[in-house]
Amino acid sequence: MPNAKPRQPVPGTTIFDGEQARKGYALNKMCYSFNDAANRAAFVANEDAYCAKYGLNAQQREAIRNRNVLQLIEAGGNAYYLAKFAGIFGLDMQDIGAQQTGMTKDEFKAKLLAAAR
Amino acid sequence: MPNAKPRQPVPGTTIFDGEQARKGYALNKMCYSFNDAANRAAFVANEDAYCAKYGLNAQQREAIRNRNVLQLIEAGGNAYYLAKFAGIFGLDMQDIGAQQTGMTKDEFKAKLLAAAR
Amino acid sequence: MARIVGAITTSHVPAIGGAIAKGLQQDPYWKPFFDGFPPARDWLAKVKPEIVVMVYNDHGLNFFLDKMPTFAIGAAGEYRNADEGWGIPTVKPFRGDPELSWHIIEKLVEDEFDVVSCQEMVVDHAFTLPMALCWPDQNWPVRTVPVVVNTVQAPLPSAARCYKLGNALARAIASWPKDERVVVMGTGGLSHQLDGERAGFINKEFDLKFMDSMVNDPAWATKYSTVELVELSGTQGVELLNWMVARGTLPEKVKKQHSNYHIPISNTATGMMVLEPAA
Amino acid sequence: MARIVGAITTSHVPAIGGAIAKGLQQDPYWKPFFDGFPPARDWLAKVKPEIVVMVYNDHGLNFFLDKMPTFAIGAAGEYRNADEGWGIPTVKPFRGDPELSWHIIEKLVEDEFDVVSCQEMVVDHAFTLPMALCWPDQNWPVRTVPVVVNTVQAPLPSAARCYKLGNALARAIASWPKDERVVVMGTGGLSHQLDGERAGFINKEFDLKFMDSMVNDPAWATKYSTVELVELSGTQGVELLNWMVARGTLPEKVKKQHSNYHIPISNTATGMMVLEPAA
Ligand SMILES: [Fe+3]
Ligand SMILES: [Fe+3]
Repeated sequence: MPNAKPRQPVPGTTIFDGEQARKGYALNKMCYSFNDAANRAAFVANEDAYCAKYGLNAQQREAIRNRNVLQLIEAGGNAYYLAKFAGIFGLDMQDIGAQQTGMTKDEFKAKLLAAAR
Repeated sequence: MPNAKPRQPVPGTTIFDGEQARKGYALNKMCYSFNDAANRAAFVANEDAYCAKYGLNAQQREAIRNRNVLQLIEAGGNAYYLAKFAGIFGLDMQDIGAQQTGMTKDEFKAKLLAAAR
Repeated sequence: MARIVGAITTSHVPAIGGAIAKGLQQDPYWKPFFDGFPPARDWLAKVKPEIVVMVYNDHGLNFFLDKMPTFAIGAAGEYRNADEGWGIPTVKPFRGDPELSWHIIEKLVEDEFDVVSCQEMVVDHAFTLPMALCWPDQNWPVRTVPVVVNTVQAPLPSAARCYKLGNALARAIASWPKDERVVVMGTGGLSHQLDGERAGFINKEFDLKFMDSMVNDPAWATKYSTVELVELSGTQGVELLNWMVARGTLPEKVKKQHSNYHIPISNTATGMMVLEPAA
Repeated sequence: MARIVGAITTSHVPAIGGAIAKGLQQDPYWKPFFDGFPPARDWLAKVKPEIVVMVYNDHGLNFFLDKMPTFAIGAAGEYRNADEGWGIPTVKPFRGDPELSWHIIEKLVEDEFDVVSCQEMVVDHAFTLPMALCWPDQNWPVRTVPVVVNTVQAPLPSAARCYKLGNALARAIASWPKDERVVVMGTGGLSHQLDGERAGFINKEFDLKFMDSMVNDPAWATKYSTVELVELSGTQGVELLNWMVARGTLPEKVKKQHSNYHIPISNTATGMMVLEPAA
């Protein structure tokens, strides 16, 4: 029974596999475009038009509107591409971590420090 | 003596290896752009400007000017990309073959037919 | 369990596209080539594949030398043809099968094939012409999975590696849980050379031996290095690596349903074969 | 004959670039991390490499999901850094060594590694930061060969395959006729996870065991699948695959010249090691 393995066996974790990659292609392609400063500016100038240009679906559009990382992952986003979206708002990885875990940034930092013990 | 093997052991043949690929990168990149009809038109409209945009060296520029396939190969061109350059002038593979072998097209066709015997 | 019902191998010369567009199938120059295909179509009508795994080489349409894969697998929902620079008429898009593509990619990587996954891909004449030869109405009745092999930029994968890729593809397809029929196509060759003073090189003796090996001694060509294959079959004849992959998807014993060989179309010795697993 | 004089493995968190730009090396938050590098610089001053083979993963700068390689090798004359989306200051271009790159590509393909050759390539923080940590004046005294490993899009190459790639790289480098000294770097990890409810996951016990295995049991991590490695080290901790490649370029017996481990920088447990072939 090789298919008895769950596709996503790690709790709290979405491994970015083919299924996620298919779901998130448009979203990740948009985020990939944010490597270029001119594209980041175009997004900021007209978010709706920019999302429409990349053909985001309603779920992706909503997750982008909410700047909500868990929703973005649910919609197929990949952490490495999403990081470029977060960069537009000057969010660092600890802001992102706090948001996803429902902590304050200080709580999240404390959690990281605790791992050192 | 692993390096005693000649790099190009087949007579009358330039295998497109790393050395050729390095030599011909700009030339092949230009030819790759000819996949797009607008780029073919831009080349026809101003050949000098188009070659300059892709940074062709003097040898490559001269070979393009001469529409000379052996010179283009010598300058690092790859057959698959050069075919797109030949397409601009409506040349088919038998025209190309005749040019490279110093035959008329009819002689070249006769040579191909002879291989069937 | 998906099942490979057979393989079709064929040459893929761009000029064939022009001949199809102009309706030259019965023209004396073209007839000996096109006449190879009605038996393949009869066979396809009998085996009714749902899926074609298309093994071919890109000719500088989807890949350039900035990122040149050894092996690439398409994983898109649709594949479009595009202008390759000569104004060959483009054809209708091809349906993909992303689920099967990803299954194949997963199995190949597990099997230590270091493939490139392509979620977006345009396909050139090496993909479209064999489809048009098999289904002349161009209403493609199958879903497709493109498998692209580097025959453009040395170092090329060896014939042995290509044959093993075929073996691994067969394992991947056999483990696909859907009960579907798969035809593998391998396109390109046979002997021809477009470039250099040796342009126009054709080697009938080698081609016939190679086609015979497809039936009777499938690993025969693996004894040659890719440089030796260029010497024997020409700089573009080495596209026969795609045939090696397709042949590798079949068991050692096969039954030849049909074959055809004709010299020349354009600068090329054309060959085609229809092979089935032996019962 | 070229000779691998050792390997440096290190984490490559983007925030390090910001800290360098702001001169925070002595800041209490950053000091425990930056203090790992002076011994590596002393070692480099002693072994004087002419070449760095940089094994890393691209974070969506040079590669996108349209053409996602398992393994890619740079073959350019120069590699430039570029804006990754966050305004990390870019650094001076890096010199390539196309002759050595092509030699490596040829040997790897001969060894049945199906690599992508890249004649044009931008390099991201996973390449630039380790260089900046080793040569803070950013006057790069070496030529470079980038080796890119997919840690982004499953299926990832297994730890076993990555280790074997390292072995094959070592054979390729050993057969390079020039008498040059090569340092292999492997960047990324150690345990961290940026995404999901498990964001902030760190596994000190695993990291220390993994660093120990680099010295005493180099194939240890090959017993884990990539999904198990994600479970043990986080979705980005799996970047330790790059360490496996680097370690695979060294003989079984090595001497540890130096190591450092610190939690956390940004969300990451950072590790670094300097390893030499045992005499
Ligand atoms: Fe071809
Ligand atoms: Fe990273």
